[in-house]
Amino acid sequence: MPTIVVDVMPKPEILDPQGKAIAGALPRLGFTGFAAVRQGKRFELTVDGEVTDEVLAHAREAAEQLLSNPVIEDVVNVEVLPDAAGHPAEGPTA
Amino acid sequence: MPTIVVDVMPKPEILDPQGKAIAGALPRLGFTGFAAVRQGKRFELTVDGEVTDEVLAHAREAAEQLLSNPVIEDVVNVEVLPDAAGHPAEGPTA
Amino acid sequence: MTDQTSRQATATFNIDTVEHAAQTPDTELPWAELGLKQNEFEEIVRILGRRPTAAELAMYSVMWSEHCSYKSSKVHLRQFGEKVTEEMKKDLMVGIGENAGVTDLGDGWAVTFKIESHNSPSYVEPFQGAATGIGGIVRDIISMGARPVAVMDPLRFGAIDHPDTARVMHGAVAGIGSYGNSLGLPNIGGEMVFDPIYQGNPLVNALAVGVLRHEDLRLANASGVGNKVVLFGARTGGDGIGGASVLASESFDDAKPSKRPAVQVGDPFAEKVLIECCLELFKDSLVEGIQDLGAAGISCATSELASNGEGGMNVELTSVLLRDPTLTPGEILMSESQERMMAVVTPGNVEAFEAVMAKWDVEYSWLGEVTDDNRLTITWNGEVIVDVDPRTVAHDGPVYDRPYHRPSYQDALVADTFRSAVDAGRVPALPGTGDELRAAVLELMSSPNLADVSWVTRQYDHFVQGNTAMAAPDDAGVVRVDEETGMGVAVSTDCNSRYTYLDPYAGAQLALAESYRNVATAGAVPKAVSDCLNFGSPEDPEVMWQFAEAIRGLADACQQMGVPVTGGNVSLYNQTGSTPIHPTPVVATLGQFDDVSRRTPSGFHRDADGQAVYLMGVTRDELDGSEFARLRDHLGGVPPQVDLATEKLLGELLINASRDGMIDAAHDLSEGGLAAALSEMVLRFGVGARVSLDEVMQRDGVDAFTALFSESQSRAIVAVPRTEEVRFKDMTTARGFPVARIGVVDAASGALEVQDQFVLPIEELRERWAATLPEYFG
Amino acid sequence: MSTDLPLIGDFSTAGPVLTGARVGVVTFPGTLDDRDAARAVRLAGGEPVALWHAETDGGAALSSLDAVIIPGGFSYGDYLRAGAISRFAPLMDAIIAAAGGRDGSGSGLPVLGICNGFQILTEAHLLPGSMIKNDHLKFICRDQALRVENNATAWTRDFGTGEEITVPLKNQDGQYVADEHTLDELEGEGRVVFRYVGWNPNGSRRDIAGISNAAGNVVGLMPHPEHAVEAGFGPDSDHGMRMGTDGLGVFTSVLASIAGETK
Ligand SMILES: Nc1ncnc2c1ncn2[C@@H]1O[C@H](COP(=O)(O)OP(=O)(O)O)[C@@H](O)[C@H]1O
Ligand SMILES: [Mg+2]
Repeated sequence: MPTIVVDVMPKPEILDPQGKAIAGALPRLGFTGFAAVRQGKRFELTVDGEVTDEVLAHAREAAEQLLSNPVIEDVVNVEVLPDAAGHPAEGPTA
Repeated sequence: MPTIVVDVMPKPEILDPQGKAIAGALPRLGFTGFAAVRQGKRFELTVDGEVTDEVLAHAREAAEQLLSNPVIEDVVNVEVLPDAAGHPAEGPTA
Repeated sequence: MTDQTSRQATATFNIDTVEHAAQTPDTELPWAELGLKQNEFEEIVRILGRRPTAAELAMYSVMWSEHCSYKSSKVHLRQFGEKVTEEMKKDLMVGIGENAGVTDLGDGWAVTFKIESHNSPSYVEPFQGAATGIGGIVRDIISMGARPVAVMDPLRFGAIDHPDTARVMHGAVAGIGSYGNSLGLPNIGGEMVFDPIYQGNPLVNALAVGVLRHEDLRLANASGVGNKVVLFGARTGGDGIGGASVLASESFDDAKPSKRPAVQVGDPFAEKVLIECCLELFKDSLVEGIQDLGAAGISCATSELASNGEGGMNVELTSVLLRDPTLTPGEILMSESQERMMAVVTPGNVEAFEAVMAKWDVEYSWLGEVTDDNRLTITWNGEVIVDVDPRTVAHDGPVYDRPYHRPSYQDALVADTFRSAVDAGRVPALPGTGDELRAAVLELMSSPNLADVSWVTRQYDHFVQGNTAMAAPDDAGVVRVDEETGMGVAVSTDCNSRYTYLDPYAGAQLALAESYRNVATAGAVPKAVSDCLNFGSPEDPEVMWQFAEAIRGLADACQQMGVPVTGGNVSLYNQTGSTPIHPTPVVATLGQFDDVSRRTPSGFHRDADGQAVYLMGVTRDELDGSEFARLRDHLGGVPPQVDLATEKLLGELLINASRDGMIDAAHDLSEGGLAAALSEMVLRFGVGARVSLDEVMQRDGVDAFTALFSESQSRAIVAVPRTEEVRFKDMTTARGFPVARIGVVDAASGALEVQDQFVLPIEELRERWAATLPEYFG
Repeated sequence: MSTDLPLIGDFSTAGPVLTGARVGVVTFPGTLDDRDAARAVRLAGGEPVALWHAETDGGAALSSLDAVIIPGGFSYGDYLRAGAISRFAPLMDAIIAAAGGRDGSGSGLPVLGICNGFQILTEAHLLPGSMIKNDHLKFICRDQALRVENNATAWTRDFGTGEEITVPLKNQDGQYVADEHTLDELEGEGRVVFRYVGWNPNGSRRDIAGISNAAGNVVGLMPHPEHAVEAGFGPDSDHGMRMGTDGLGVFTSVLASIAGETK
């Protein structure tokens, strides 16, 4: 089944404590060269059928209304996952 | 500054309580047509300088070692974010 | 981590220096947009003898705001300092005016506690708003030199079935839990009220308690010329500045300003680290003065530290570590970024201070030093952008004695008593038969304000630190302070805003009475009070009347009860359109135990099987403003009678009974009266009781309905072991306090039985009681 | 004073050290229950010793200790994943080595991970499986009934196998997951040490509350025995409000194990 990916990131001006903690840990593990880290969310929506424009529009709406909190987050990406890259969900969920 | 994106998803065989809750909420909000939802993480690493192969390799390593837990998660994607799409961190973090 | 004093940013600004301001007196300044009134702006010009610089304007505007200056409330709040006796001051180590009051507990121990509001941020973004509310109050506690040991969260939301209530409820509870749990602070209590009046103005109040050794007490003052001023913790971002760059005069040369955050995001981990790192600083005596950064950020911290000290202060603002390099100097001064502290350190301690920062991996930067010129001078790359007398910023703000008058609707409201509404048929006939009373008890206990709140409290850690001797659902939160002796404290927060609406003077006194009673019922001796005054707009004379009356009532009551107000917070403008919330003066009373193992549980335990159940106090026909009246959508009349002398006596009896082992359970009567109290006592451990109302009905001249649902004050139920009954009766008789033996604890019955009326199996009661919150919130 | 853990109501105020056993208690930034764990050690008769996560000579620090506890809390805020950042602390390498390595076959220093400590041990792969968010997605704090499934570990020998105990549980990411093969292996080898009874509070596979390594010296559990060691401050019990002390057995067990070994 096709998958739509929705990417949500904390707004740039908002503090991201998680990203900050990771950025602090990286150099301790020897990973230098990264100036900052931000942690967001990636959602994979399994589509029941074909990905029509309507379905994609639906996903965009869901991204704005449910998957992100517009006060502190931005939806940075909504796209159909190329088939091969599919990382299918475990199974249908009610 | 260039940004490397790392995407991490729960392994398909691992139950994803957050994805499940979202999948349950979608139809209640009128979003039908999605068979399942999985929630993963998206990291944006701001690179201090150019993205050389070495830096990318470093990011991949960090993704495997720190940003994901192989018991429950897969790193599904590590890539350089095209410049325009940049969603940069607000400022330097020590 | 190294000291990073060099500014990371490359952005440059048109810096409005003091010199420039003096030369350009006619520059237009956006004082109105910053919330200043014309007279206030003129006062600033008068104080400075010139127009303020942009940075000065930023400082005065935030520090002279209602929130920071208490300009509308000051004239009334004074009563808390004036209506005090010598006795009340005896254990008061630090009173109103510092970050939080400090009360002596003896043996070198002291306790500090304070309650604050985070109402409007919690409506906009409930999770982060409530979370940062906890963060803010905890920093006040740390800045006194104390280790925070507990938090509480009095909450008020809109109607339980309103579509927006779940959003606020889920977010606020999760936010409080997330932040408090991550800090390792047991949540030992709070309040949960649903009322449509709070629909657009939920109240999220937060209380924190801290303990300290006397020698660790720290105050917010900058003293010692040449001592260094340091800012540590999180970096400064654009938080709390508002959507736009309000300081038009500070325009950018090169870059567009980045957006300013609409809400603040808390970082509880950063704050936990701050707590430990501050405690280490205190232990090693590495700071002279310390101040948390909350409202008004660096403006507040620098001006308060400087004006409380004996000299002045000089600060280089480019030294501030930034999260957002586009911030202008004025914005840096106004930023309310969380998890920051400012301290004053002697030059000799600089190295040791830095070592503590390094150990905890906390960022810091040295901003300047204490001077002897009585001025607060702030420079930007060496150029003076602020040169003020710090007192004029921090303490000598505007003061308004706003007009007030009794609301036009008040007479009609008071005349509309519950009984008159029943008589007129506006409220359906009251329950009379046993079956009707039984149904009414179930209805009461499943109503949103009396239903089981474990949906909320299960999301809070109440075990961490290992000192929690009592928490929800008991009458007060109790934490041990001294592990050697068992000495500890109890705290309860209360307010019935329906009472306060009917009569703000009496209502505020009843709020104190209830929290005092809760603490005493737990067995602790009440010692100190903190209050959070949540009201509508002070510019509405009717609200101002409520405010003035409530403070007068509370101050009078504190004096009569002998407990000083040690600190608190005022939250005004809580209204939707022109509709203010009910006046909600939340009162927190703190009491002390010699040994917390003496605390009295609020329910019947199996061990209490067969013990006698006594009702202490007198029941009158007092249903106005009651929970039962709420069930019938009625609000009018006058609140229950206030009798503080009786209240105090009841407290003494409960404390003595607990200390001398005369009682094994005690629960105060408040919302929902005897019906609610008995129900809660059997629900607590699932152990039943058999009671009869006869003696109370005869003695007090009330019917069974009134006996069960009246909310007369100064009452409590206790369980007395048979062997202690004589002593208990002797004690109450000697003090002339009316008690009635209403029944016995009956573990085998598994029910609450009110003889001649009904039998209510505990499981049936529990099912209804526990179902309400999950039904609405999942 | 045996430790320099901070301040106020200090657990380390002298108590009778009955056994002479020294038990290290690790503090990471964001650790919350370190003072509680130390108090539990002291009440059980041992001597708690504070261990700082950044300790660079962990080997030396551990060499004078008889056991180690990694307590609960939100180390590094539980940001990223619970325990994910902490497991890279310098001290963790030393603990893994002292515990007998990751394969868990050779016996070594007794190590107990409680809650966040358990999460750290799984992140460090000293114990199999992992923890994900509670199935109901909320933080939960409650008195939790557990069954001791195996009393042959270093941390459970004072219990009977099959004994039911009640200790507080409090977590956000407490759902234990592992693949079926691993779960079968754990069951088969008796390495399921504690199981939830009555109600599974977080959706853990097979009601698992705690597990051990193969040798039984390393144990991780989600609930908090250190919060049930002192009458008056624990879970409610038959003996009254907050009177439960069932957790003490975990700490007396390890002291007994240590005494047994040195005999
Ligand atoms: N309602 C009140 N009752 C008593 N004291 C109050 C009240 N409101 C504010 N205060 C006191 O006024 C002082 C300043 O309050 P506030 O600005 O909230 O402190 P902070 O800056 O530490 O947050 C504090 O000492 C506070 O306790
Ligand atoms: Mg303060």
